[in-house]
Amino acid sequence: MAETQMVARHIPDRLEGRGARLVKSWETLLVAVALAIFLVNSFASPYFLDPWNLSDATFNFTEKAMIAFAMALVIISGEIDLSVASVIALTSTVMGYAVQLGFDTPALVLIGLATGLLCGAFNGLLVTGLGLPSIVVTIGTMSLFRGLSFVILGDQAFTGYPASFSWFGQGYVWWVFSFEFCLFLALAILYGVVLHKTNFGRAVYAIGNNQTAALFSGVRVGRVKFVLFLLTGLMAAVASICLTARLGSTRPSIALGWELEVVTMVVLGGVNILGGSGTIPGVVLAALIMGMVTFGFGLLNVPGIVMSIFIGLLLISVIALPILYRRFRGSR
Amino acid sequence: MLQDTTTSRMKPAIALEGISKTFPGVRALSEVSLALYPGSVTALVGENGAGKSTLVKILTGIYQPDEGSIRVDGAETHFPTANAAAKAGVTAIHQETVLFDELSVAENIFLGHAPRTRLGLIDWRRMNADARALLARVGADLDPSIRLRDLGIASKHLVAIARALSIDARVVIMDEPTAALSHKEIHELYELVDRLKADGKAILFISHKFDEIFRIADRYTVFRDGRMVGEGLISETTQDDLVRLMVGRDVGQVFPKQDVAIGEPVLTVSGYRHPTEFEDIHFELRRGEILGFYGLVGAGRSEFMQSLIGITKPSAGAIKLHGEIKVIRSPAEAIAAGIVYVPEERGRQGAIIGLPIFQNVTLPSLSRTSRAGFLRMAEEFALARDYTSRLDLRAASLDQDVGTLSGGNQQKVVIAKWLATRPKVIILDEPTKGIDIGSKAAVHAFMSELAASGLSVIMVSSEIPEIMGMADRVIVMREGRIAGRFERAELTAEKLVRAAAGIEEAA
Amino acid sequence: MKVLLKNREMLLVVAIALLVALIALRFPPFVTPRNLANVYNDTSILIILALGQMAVILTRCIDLSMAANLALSGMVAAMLNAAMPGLPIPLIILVAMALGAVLGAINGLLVWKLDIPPIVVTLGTLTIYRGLIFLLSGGAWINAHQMSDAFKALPRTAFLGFPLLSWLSLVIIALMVVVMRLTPPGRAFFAVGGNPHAAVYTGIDVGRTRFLAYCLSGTLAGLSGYLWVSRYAVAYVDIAAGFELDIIAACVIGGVSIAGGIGSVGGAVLGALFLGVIKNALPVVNISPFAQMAISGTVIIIAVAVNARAEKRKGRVILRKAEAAHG
Amino acid sequence: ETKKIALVVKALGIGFFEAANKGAQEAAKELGDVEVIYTGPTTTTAEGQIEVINSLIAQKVDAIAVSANDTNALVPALKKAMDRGIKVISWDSGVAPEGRSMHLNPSSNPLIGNMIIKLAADNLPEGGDVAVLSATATSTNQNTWIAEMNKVLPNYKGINVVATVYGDDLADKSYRETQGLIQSHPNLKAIIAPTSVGIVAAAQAVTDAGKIGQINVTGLGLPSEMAGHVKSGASKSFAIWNPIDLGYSATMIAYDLIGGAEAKPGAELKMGRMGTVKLDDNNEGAMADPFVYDASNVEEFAKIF
Ligand SMILES: Nc1ncnc2c1ncn2[C@@H]1O[C@H](COP(=O)(O)OP(=O)(O)OP(=O)(O)O)[C@@H](O)[C@H]1O
Ligand SMILES: Nc1ncnc2c1ncn2[C@@H]1O[C@H](COP(=O)(O)OP(=O)(O)OP(=O)(O)O)[C@@H](O)[C@H]1O
Ligand SMILES: [Mg+2]
Ligand SMILES: [Mg+2]
Repeated sequence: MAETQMVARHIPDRLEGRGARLVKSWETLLVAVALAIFLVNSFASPYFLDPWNLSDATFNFTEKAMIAFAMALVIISGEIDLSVASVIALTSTVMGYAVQLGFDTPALVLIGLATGLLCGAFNGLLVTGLGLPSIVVTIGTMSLFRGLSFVILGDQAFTGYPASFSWFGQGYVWWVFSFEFCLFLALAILYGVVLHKTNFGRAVYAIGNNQTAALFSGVRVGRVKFVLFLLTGLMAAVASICLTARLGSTRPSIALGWELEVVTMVVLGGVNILGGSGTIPGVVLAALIMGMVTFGFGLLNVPGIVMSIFIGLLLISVIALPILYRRFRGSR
Repeated sequence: MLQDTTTSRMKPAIALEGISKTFPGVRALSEVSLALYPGSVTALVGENGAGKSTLVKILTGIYQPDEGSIRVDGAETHFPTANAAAKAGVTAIHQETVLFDELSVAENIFLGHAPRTRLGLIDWRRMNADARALLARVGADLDPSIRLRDLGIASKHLVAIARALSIDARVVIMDEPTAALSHKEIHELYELVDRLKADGKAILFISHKFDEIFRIADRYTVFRDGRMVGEGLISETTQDDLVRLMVGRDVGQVFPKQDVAIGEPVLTVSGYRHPTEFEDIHFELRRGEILGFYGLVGAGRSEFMQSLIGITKPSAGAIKLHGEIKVIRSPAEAIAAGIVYVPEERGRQGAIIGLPIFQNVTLPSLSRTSRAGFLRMAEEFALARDYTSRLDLRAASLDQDVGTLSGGNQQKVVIAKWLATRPKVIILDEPTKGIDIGSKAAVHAFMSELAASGLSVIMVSSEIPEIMGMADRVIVMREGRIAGRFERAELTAEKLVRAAAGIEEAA
Repeated sequence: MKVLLKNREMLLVVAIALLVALIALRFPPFVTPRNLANVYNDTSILIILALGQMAVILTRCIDLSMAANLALSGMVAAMLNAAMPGLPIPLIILVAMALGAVLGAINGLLVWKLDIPPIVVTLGTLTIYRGLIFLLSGGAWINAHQMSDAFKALPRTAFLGFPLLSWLSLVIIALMVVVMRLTPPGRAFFAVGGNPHAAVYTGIDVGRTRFLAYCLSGTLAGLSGYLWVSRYAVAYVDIAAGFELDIIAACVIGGVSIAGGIGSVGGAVLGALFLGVIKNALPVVNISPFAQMAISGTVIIIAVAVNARAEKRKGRVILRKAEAAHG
Repeated sequence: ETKKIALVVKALGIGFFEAANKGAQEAAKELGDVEVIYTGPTTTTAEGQIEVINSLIAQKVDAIAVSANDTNALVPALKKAMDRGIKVISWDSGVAPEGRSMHLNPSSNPLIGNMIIKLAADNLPEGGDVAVLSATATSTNQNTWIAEMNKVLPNYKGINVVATVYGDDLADKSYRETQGLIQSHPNLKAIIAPTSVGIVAAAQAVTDAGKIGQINVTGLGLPSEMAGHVKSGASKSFAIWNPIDLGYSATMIAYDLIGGAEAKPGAELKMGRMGTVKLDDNNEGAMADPFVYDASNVEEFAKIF
């Protein structure tokens, strides 16, 4: 009876085709920026287009990008983890300590990953268990984790990592493709699938857009967030293994200031810092862009701080551009 | 002197001409004209998403129209900000309460136009005194210096009304002002409207409740799909005429309750209590039954319902589902057990603004549309299409952000989301709050069908006609306790009101 | 007592008093009035900066570029002084404040006009402002001997027994109390952060209010730039690097809610003092310098946890009986 | 064709290294066919230096002369450089032997260790408490000098080293650490800061605390930065080698290696106007003795570096 009033109006699934959506997407903008930088670099320095040089250059971003993947998920869920660089330091310190006790490579890796997970769990507990704002919690643990590493190491350094360990930071899988770069690619695909193709990824978006409604909808908000913090801890540990292996030594000041670079990478990749949106391809592109910028400037011997001006400008302008464009179009 | 009720000879206090407003993908208003007259109440009615609130926002300087003009006393003006509108004497009580939890009541009333000392600094003492006077005018006995967050929802609404009156206005707009108020407060509001009218204010009154429109309005204007489709004097129209104008067709029975054979007990709740929110709650819900929960706003119904799905933790009590004891610690477990809750606060608890419609609908059902934890978009679209079309959703596409829908259409998405989980027990908390009459009928019909198909329904409602029309049985709550139980046969409005307000049965 | 502990400011006062008492047990000279005055003086710059940051955080924004702004303004002040030693100091201070205000205004404009999230804007300008110092100075340091005596003397000059730096911070605290409590923009900071959506309906321009907050924080950062450079008698690219986190930590410890809308001048000042006491006390009580960082981290976490407990709203009381028990 | 020699410093913008660059440029002019690339990270981190070294490898420079932020961390990167035919030496702050062909110490470490404690002791005939203000806890050269100083400490009767604190080569942190020292050690007679940043900050803190005459600040500093403090009496004397000479010598040695000289124990490498340097068993050599500055000569050198 009432059925008659409910004549279904047809609602199409989507208004725009896949192509139209792709053209308008953030990633397209990033691809354009990346291509431009690639071209400029190729013209600016004769050394740029050399496979080995490019391969060396990947080390400028691979470790940071690994963390950026997990960080992207955390930021999409509406939280942030500023302690990642300090987790690197603490993980590296604990591994260095384990070396002194005579552990070998496989054990070192396990110990490293476990330390990262513990740090992540600590952040996760404070954020989800006690309900504290993550930005503040991780500012605190940022000091705490690196501080612990200072307590353990003081003015010393841990060295003497086993030769096999150095493969993680210096080894090559095939030709110019280093272990780190291959790991970076593998993780990019893994995180891309997790975020875009699984229920877990959908839950991350739902939480980032409306945490309360997600909870009411049966998303286990606390558990998902906890897992996300575990993941950043874990990825920081992976990055720490690579970095430690690359440097062959541990100082408490290792990876100082990386947290802001990682966040910059994520945001440049189009992840909304307020949560709710963003993609892994965007983060991958941002990592490539930042790597190419630092390498290109490096070839011209431009001081790092001048590169950072450029990254800063790039960050603001890449975000401002679509806004300005929309406004410009809207005004006519 | 006699009050002049025929406004035709008077000059409008404010007049809108040819106003259009387009949002991305939606033409909210097209070439709308409206005039408000001093000393007269104009009711604005229309389905959800007809553009009523958009018009209010244009009148108060929050949105800018794309086309058209606003004339105040015949002179063309425009309102670039809310301040400009206030200066021109336009004030509004908005549909959402837009207040500041952390600020004091007085400041909430005077923020932006606080009394100043000679040095130009804020004069707190005068502000508090003035606030007290205004609160008295709207019948709220509140201390102006307490923080707003310590107030109940109804009191907050009274503060919003006081704020609107703090501006010396000639035009007063009220967008569904009674939605959050209880019986007594609603009547005080009617009196206030009468007084404002007597003071010569031009009033625009938006409501989905026809009884109140016919109680206080002099004129009416009807919107449909962003257009003005009719206006005139209330005294010359009927409810049926208005409804027909609104939806462009006849609406059948508003409360189409089917007779359903009530089956075995499905859900048994016993000894539920919480230290501060509710206590001693027990009842049984049977198959095919619609159990109404009536009470005044703030009676604790929502809190109790949320404890059933594991949001608030009860300190004691047990649930039996089909005779088996179930422990539910989270909404996820509730959904798995087949108990779902359609929340009352749509914006905060229901819709996930920022996600597309189809993802909203499938969120609690992902385990069904996915395989081994991997999403399958085609299944998701199919599920979303199925349930949204049953509720007659109006949207441009299923890929559209729910945030771009009108309130009523958002509510449909939220209901679709819960139905898609194929629950055994569905708890609907104020399912038709702020929904237009057409959609309301659809929701009621659907509820009735759900019961007929063997579902058990709990319906929380503060509207007596809805409770009387739909419920097989009614439980009345007051201050966190059950204050009365009624079978359908013995229901009267008076009994409900007495139980809810705690008035003893006249001996 | 219970009432006292409910008030966040009182809680902090008690915590600071306990902390000082604890330090006094190990090192009595710490509590001499002279030394406490020194600790205050040493914390003055942090207090000034925390007040600026508080205004910004209240509006639901954040200013990560404050320390970079300080460094740039300080460098410009020092370079001006080195180039033209005759320039009157008040003029230099004005220039530093004006430059700080401009840098703050840039943040504010980007947030206001382009709607870029504040954390992104200030993350970007943080690196840009630091880079500008490098471009401006070529990386060179300005050392004590290049600065005029008057330039270095101002914050140290004693007035009624206390250095001008301390007095200046007191004046700024007083001004901020007036601004935050008694002026419309001050109240607007609370409103915009508390409920930006509602602020629009109230006729408050959310963007402009945020812009004002950034200008305020920028001006205070500029002032602090001069103070820092003259007090430590050196200017180089990296001064106050990482200090932005100390500033935010001070606010957080002082109960300024990172979600906006909640906070007070007293809280921010006490939060800064709490950090100041710890920073000054650790070296004197002979705690290994390597433990300092871990301790400040722990303090921040505990402070947030305590503040969150205080902020956590008790559920609405519906039951009559329960209400009576609570009242 | 011109040879490219990269002078990699701990961080750009530090006066000491800017002066070293002057020396390197002087050497380049003298040699004629050398281009000096003066570079470094902007903060004193090993990771920053590695990025810089990677881009130098990519540019195929002929030699890298580095003052390291970390003894060990640079080794893999520098090894790679050597593998690709680049000559690598370290100077000022050294790299572990596997990562370089030789290391040029500005002076011999034992001499410096002795010098800094002697400067303090000479002004304390009756002995007394002294404290050390170092740079970062990880700086190689600081730690070596302090260790050398502690070795010869027994020779100086009555001198007690009561504390070692770290100012991280940050002016403000050094300042605050000095304040802490002054408070916690009321009998402090001297502060030894073997770092150009620390010594200035310490002198400033002593001045501000009104302790001129009671506490003598000494250590290693640049005349231009310390002139004022010597004049005020906060520092009676301090020492430093000439950074211009150091940069000059590093460049000359790198050039010598490019030209085919071999760095092995006992070898003598040419340093232009500075003569030659003889390598020890670790392939390390010392340039010259540190030079002491006091009220009598500081003004004159302040004009130079
Ligand atoms: N900010 C906005 N962005 C995009 N679309 C909007 C926005 N505000 C309103 N709309 C759209 O404009 C139309 C009119 O909405 P409006 O809120 O005015 O309806 P209403 O008549 O008040 O409905 P209700 O009775 O449900 O409150 C709807 O289709 C709505 O989706
Ligand atoms: N002081 C308050 N501050 C904010 N929200 C409030 C307050 N009081 C009540 N509310 C909101 O109003 C709603 C009604 O409260 P409650 O659930 O206790 O009563 P109810 O009987 O369910 O009332 P309703 O008729 O609105 O469903 C709740 O959703 C609650 O979030
Ligand atoms: Mg509306
Ligand atoms: Mg309710």
